[in-house]
Amino acid sequence: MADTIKADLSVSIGSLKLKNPVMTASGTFGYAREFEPYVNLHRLGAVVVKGISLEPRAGNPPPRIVETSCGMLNAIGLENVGVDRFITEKMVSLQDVKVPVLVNILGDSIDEYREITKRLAGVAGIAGIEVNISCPNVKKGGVAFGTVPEMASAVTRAVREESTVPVIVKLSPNVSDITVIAKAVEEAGADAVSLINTLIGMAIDHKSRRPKIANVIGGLSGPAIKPVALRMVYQVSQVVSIPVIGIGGIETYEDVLEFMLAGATAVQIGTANFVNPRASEEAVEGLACYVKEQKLRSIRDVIGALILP
Amino acid sequence: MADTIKADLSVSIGSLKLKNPVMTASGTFGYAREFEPYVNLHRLGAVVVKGISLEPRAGNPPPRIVETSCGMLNAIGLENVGVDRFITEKMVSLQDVKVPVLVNILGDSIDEYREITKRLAGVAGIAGIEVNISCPNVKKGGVAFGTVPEMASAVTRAVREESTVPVIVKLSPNVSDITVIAKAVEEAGADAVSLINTLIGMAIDHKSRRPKIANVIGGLSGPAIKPVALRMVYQVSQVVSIPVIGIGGIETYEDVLEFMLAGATAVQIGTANFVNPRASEEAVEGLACYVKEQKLRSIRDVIGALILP
Amino acid sequence: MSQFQEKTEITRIERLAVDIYRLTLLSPEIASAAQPGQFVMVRTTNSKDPLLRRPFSICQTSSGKYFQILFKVVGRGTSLLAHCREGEFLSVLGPLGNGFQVDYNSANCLVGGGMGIAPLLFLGKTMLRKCKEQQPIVVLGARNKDELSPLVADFKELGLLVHAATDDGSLGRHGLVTDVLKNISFGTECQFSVCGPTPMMRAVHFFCKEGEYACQVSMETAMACGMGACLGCIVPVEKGGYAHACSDGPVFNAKELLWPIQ
Amino acid sequence: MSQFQEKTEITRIERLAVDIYRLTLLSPEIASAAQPGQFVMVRTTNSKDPLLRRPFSICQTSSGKYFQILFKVVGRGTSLLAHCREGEFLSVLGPLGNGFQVDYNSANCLVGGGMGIAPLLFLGKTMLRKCKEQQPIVVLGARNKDELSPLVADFKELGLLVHAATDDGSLGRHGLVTDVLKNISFGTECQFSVCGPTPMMRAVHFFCKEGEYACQVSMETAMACGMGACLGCIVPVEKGGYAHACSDGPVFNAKELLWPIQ
Ligand SMILES: Cc1cc2nc3c(=O)[nH]c(=O)nc-3n(C[C@H](O)[C@H](O)[C@H](O)COP(=O)(O)OP(=O)(O)OC[C@H]3O[C@@H](n4cnc5c(N)ncnc54)[C@H](O)[C@@H]3O)c2cc1C
Ligand SMILES: Cc1cc2nc3c(=O)[nH]c(=O)nc-3n(C[C@H](O)[C@H](O)[C@H](O)COP(=O)(O)OP(=O)(O)OC[C@H]3O[C@@H](n4cnc5c(N)ncnc54)[C@H](O)[C@@H]3O)c2cc1C
Ligand SMILES: Cc1cc2nc3c(=O)[nH]c(=O)nc-3n(C[C@H](O)[C@H](O)[C@H](O)COP(=O)(O)O)c2cc1C
Ligand SMILES: Cc1cc2nc3c(=O)[nH]c(=O)nc-3n(C[C@H](O)[C@H](O)[C@H](O)COP(=O)(O)O)c2cc1C
Ligand code: FES
Ligand code: FES
Repeated sequence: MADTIKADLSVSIGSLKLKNPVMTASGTFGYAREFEPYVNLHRLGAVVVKGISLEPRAGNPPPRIVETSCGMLNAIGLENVGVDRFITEKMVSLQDVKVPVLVNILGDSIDEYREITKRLAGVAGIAGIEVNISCPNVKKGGVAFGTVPEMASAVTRAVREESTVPVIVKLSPNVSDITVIAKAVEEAGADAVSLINTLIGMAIDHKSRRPKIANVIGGLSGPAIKPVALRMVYQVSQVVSIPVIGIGGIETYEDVLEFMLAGATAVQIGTANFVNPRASEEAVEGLACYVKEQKLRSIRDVIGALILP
Repeated sequence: MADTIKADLSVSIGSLKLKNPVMTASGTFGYAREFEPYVNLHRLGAVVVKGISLEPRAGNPPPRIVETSCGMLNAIGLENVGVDRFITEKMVSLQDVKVPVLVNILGDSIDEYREITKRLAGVAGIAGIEVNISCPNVKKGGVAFGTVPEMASAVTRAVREESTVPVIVKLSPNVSDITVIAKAVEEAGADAVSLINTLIGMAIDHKSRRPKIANVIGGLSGPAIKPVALRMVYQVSQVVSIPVIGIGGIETYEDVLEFMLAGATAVQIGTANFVNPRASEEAVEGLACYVKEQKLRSIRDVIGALILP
Repeated sequence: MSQFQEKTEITRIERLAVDIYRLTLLSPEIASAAQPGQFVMVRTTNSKDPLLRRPFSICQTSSGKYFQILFKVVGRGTSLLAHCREGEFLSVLGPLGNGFQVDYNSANCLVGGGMGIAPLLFLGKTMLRKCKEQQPIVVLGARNKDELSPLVADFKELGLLVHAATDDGSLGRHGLVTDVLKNISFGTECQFSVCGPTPMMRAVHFFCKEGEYACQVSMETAMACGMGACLGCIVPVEKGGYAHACSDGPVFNAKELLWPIQ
Repeated sequence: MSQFQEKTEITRIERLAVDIYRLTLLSPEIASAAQPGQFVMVRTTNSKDPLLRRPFSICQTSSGKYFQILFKVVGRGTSLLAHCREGEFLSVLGPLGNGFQVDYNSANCLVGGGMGIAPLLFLGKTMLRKCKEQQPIVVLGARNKDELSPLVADFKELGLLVHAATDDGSLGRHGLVTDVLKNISFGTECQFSVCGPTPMMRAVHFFCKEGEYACQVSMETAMACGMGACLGCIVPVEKGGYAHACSDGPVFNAKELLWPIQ
C-alpha cells in the first residue's frame, strides 16, 4: 500500500491536477459518502457527483432500472435535490472528503445551465464542472443538446463564461459523428471532454408485453458498451487537443489502460461501482503496480501510446 | 413437430410472403449450406447471404474478430467472391434449399450498387435484395451512405430502379436519429427496412498495446447491442409504414417476440448462429408453441402490440 | 457504518423444496453487525452476465459468525446460486438498509408470505431473545405445503406457534394470510412486521389501518447497488415523491408509503 | 457432412499438470465420425459471457463412444472448463474441419509443441492401427517437464518412442523441437505432421522445405463459428488472399501457406 505512493500516476485535466486518472462517474457513486465503507475516497483521482439541475427533480416513476446482457438500462430521470440544496447540504458533507469533487450539471435550456453554473461559482470544494449535454433541449422540441454541434457549443460557452473552475463537457454517444461535437465544444471553450454517456436502449418483457422500465427508453451502461466507448475515445483523441476522459464499461486497471492507450488522459468508472464498490480504488492500485512493473516514469506515458498495425 | 405447421407464423415483407418471421442475418450464416448439418433450412423464414460486391474482395488481414463482453467485434472487410461468381457458383447451390434467399449487397459508389442490382435482376432463386448502406461512400471521403439521408435515399432509389424483387434497406445504427434515415429510404422506394447493422467499436490488448483487430475498428454484434437495436426498431416502427425487420442480439423466440412487440414484422438472427447453430430453427419452434399456447390467430397479432405505461 | 464487502465461504447448502434453497455463509463481520430486516447484495457469478448483484434478506445469524439466506429460484441469478458448491466463496455486501424497528416489549405480529418469510425468522428469533415473556404471533402464507412447511418448521423449532395459510389449502388455512388475521384477536398495542409479495403487504396494511395497528413492511424493488448510489430502487411515498428501498428501507412504516404500490 | 451439435456428458476430468486438463466426453456421433486433426467447438458456459465457443482438437477417441480434449488454462473459457464437474453436460459442435491427410504406409514424423500435441496423439494412434509395420517418429516439445511428461506418457503407452525437448531442459533435450529434428535422419519419403505454436510450425516448415519433406501444419486462429460462416479465421496463402482455418484447414499443406505467418 505504501508502495503505491511512489508510482507517478498524476495527470492534469486543464488546470486541475489529479493524483491519479481514476474518477467515479456521475450517477453511479451517489455523493461519495455511500462508498466510504468500501473505498478510501482520498485515494481516488476525483469523484463526480450525481447530475444537479436548477430545481429539485423527483425523477421517473418505477421501474427505473433493468439488467441487460453485460449491462443495465437506467431511466432515473435525473432525480436530484436541486442546485441550492446541493450546495447547502451535499457540498458541505463532501468537503471533508479529501478528493477533488466534480459537479455534474444538467438543464433543459441554455439559461438553466448558465444559472446553475452561476450559483456554483465560488462554492468551496468544487474542483470542476462536468456538463451533461445528453439532456433534451425543451425549446428545440426535446432534441438532445449533445446531438447538434451548435447547441452543444452554446451550452459550453454559457457554462464556460460563468464558471470559475475547469469545465468538462460530457458527450453523448448517440450521434453520427462524435468528433464533430467534440471539436465544437473544444472551440467553445471546454477545458476537457468526457465520454461516453449512456447509449439509448430499451428492454421489453414479452410476458407482460410492457417495457421493462416505465420511461420506455433508458440509458445503456456497463461492459456491453465498452467497445463503443473505446472507439469514440480513440476517435475524439485524434481530433481535439484538450484532455479526453474515457467512460464506458470500465472496471479494472486493464480497462483503464485500454482507454488511456486509446488517448484518454483520465477515466471514470460507472456501473462497475455497483458490482464491485471497491472497483475504483482497486483500479488505482492496479495502475500503481503496472507503472512499477513496467518501470514507467509516469502513467502519462501510456496516454495515446496505442501501436497501430 | 407436426404440430408446428398449424400455428400461423406467416408474415409479409412487401410482396414477399414468408412462412415465418425468422431469417438469418447477412455474414453470420455463410451461404446457408454450412448450417445444413444443424438446421432444416426449409423451416426458416428466409436466409440472407453474406454481402456481395461488384468485384471479389479478399477482405481485411487477420485478426478479424475478437470477443467482447456479451458480444463480438468483426472487421471481415466484406470478403466475398463478387457478384458474378456469386451468381454462377453460390446461387446455383442455393437453389435446392427450399427457403427464400435474400442477397445482401454493398458498394462504394451509387453506380456500384446499381450495377450489382442489374446483374442480380432476373437471377432465379433471389427473393429479395437487402442493401447494406453502412459502407463508406468513397466519393464522399468515406462517410457511410447510411449516415446521411440524401446518400441513403440515392442508393435506395438506384437499387429500387434496377431491382425486380423487393428491396430491403439495412440501416446503420451509428447515427444521431435513425428515424430520419428510415423515412428517407421509405420515401425513396424501399419495400422494407432492416436494422440494426453493427455498432462501431474497438478493442485493445493492453499487453501488446495494439488494437485486437487489424482494422483497428470493427462492428459490434451480439446480446450486448440488443437494447440499442430494440430501441431503434421501436422508434423506426413509429415513423414508417413499410415493414421493419429487427436485428441485433436475437437468439431465442423470446427475443423475437420482444422485437415484434416493438414493431418488427420479421427478424434476423446473427451472432447467435455461431453460439448455437440451431438458434434460428429453435426460434421458429418456440414461436409456433407461443402462438398455440397463447391461442393467437397469428403471430402477426404480436407486431407492435407493446403496451405502453 | 458497518458495511462490508466480503468473500464469504459457503459452509452449507440446503435444498428445502423443489426450488427453495438455504445457504449458510461464513462472515463474522456481516453476521455480527446484522439486524433483522437488513439484506445483503450477492454476486451470483464471476462472469459479467448476469452483471448485477442480487438482494437477499438476512434470514438468520448464528454464533456471530454465520448468516443464512433463503431463496427461491426464479431466474438466472438464483439458479446460479443454487448450483454453488459448499466450500466455494461468494462476494457479499452487507448488512444493508434499515431493518425492522420494533418495541420488543410490546405485542408483535409477524406476517410473512413466500420468501418474505426469510427476514421474519431473524426477527422472531431476536424477539424471543430480547423478551422472554411475550411471544410474537406468527402468520405465514405460501403457495402450498411443499414451500411453506420447511419455513414453518424453522419457527416451530424456535418454539413459536405458527398460523399458516396456503393458496391451495395443502397446509393450514386455504386462503390468504389476511383470512387468518381476521380470525385472530389482536390487542390494540400489537405491532405488525410484514414481508412478502406486494399485494399481500398492501392487504395487511389495510387490515392494520382499519384496526389502527402499527405496521411495518419490507419492500422489494429492483436494485442495482443496494447502497443509495444508483437511485433505481424507488417506492412512492405518501408525502409525494419517492423513497429509496435500499437506503431509506427496505423496511418502511406502511403509512408513509403511497398505496396502492404496483 | 457428419457434424453434430451435442450435449455431451463429461465422464472424466483429469488434471495432468498445474494448468493442463483432459476431459473425456461421451458422444458416439462425434467419436465415431472424428478424424485425426479435426476439432470441436465447445461452449464453456450457459451464460452469455464469455459468448463464443472455444475450439479444441480432438485428442483421442475410444470405443467409438468417447472422445477427449486436452487443454491448458489460458483465459476465462478454459478456466470455466477446468471447473466443470463429471456428470455435467457440455454443448459441443463437431467434428469440424479437415484433418491430417497422411499416407499411412509411408514413413511419418509427428512434431508437436505444447497443447499442439493433442491432435497428434489421435494421429499416432491411428497410424499404429492402420500400419503395423512402421512406427511414426514422434518429437514433442513443451516448456518444462511438468507440462510435457503426462503427454509423453500417453504416446509411450501406445508403444511409441518419443524424442522430447523442453525450453528449460527439465525433460529430454534442452531446446526446441527443431534442435531434435536436426539430429535425426529421416528418409526422403518421410511426411511431417506438425501442430504447435506458430513460430515452431514455421521452423519445422523451413526444416522440411530444406529437406524436401512433405509437411502438414495445423493452424490456430481466433474462431467465432468453426464452420466457415463468419470468415474470421483466416490465414494468408501463397497464391494470394486467405484461406479459412476452420473449413479449409485447420490442417494445411505448409507449402500452400504464406510464411512467415504472424
Ligand atoms: C431487499 C430485498 C430482499 C430480498 N430478499 C429475498 C429473499 O430473502 N429471498 C428471495 O428468494 N428473494 C429475495 N428478494 C428477491 C430476489 O432479490 C430476487 O428473487 C432475485 O434478485 C432474482 O434474481 P434472478 O437473477 O434469479 O432473477 P432474474 O433473472 O433477475 O428475474 C427473473 C424473474 O424474477 C423477477 N424478479 C426479479 N427481481 C425480483 C424481485 N426483487 N422481486 C420479485 N421478483 C423479481 C423478474 O421480474 C423476472 O420475472 C429480495 C429482494 C429485495 C429487494
Ligand atoms: C483449431 C484449434 C484447435 C485448438 N486445439 C486446442 C487444444 O487441443 N488444446 C488447447 O489447450 N488449446 C487449443 N486451441 C486453442 C484454444 O482454442 C484457446 O486456448 C482457447 O480458445 C482460449 O480460450 P480462453 O477463453 O481460455 O482464453 P481467452 O480468454 O479467450 O484468451 C486468453 C488468452 O489466450 C489467447 N488465445 C485465445 N485464443 C487463442 C488461440 N486460439 N490460440 C492461442 N492463444 C489464444 C488470447 O489471445 C489471450 O491472450 C485450439 C485452437 C484452434 C483454433
Ligand atoms: C444509474 C445511473 C445514473 C446515471 N446518472 C448520470 C447523471 O446524472 N449524469 C450523467 O452525466 N451521467 C449519468 N450516468 C452515466 C454515467 O455517468 C456513465 O457515463 C455511463 O454509465 C457509462 O459508464 P459505465 O458503463 O461505466 O457505467 C448514469 C449512469 C447510471 C448507470
Ligand atoms: C462476422 C459478421 C459478418 C457480418 N457481415 C455482414 C455483411 O456482410 N453485410 C451486412 O449487412 N451485415 C453483416 N453483419 C451484420 C449482421 O448481419 C447483423 O446486422 C449484426 O451482426 C447484428 O445482429 P446480431 O447481434 O444478431 O449479430 C455481419 C456480422 C457479423 C458478426
Ligand atoms: S439500489 Fe441503488 S439506490 Fe437503492
Ligand atoms: S471460424 Fe468462422 S469461418 Fe472459420
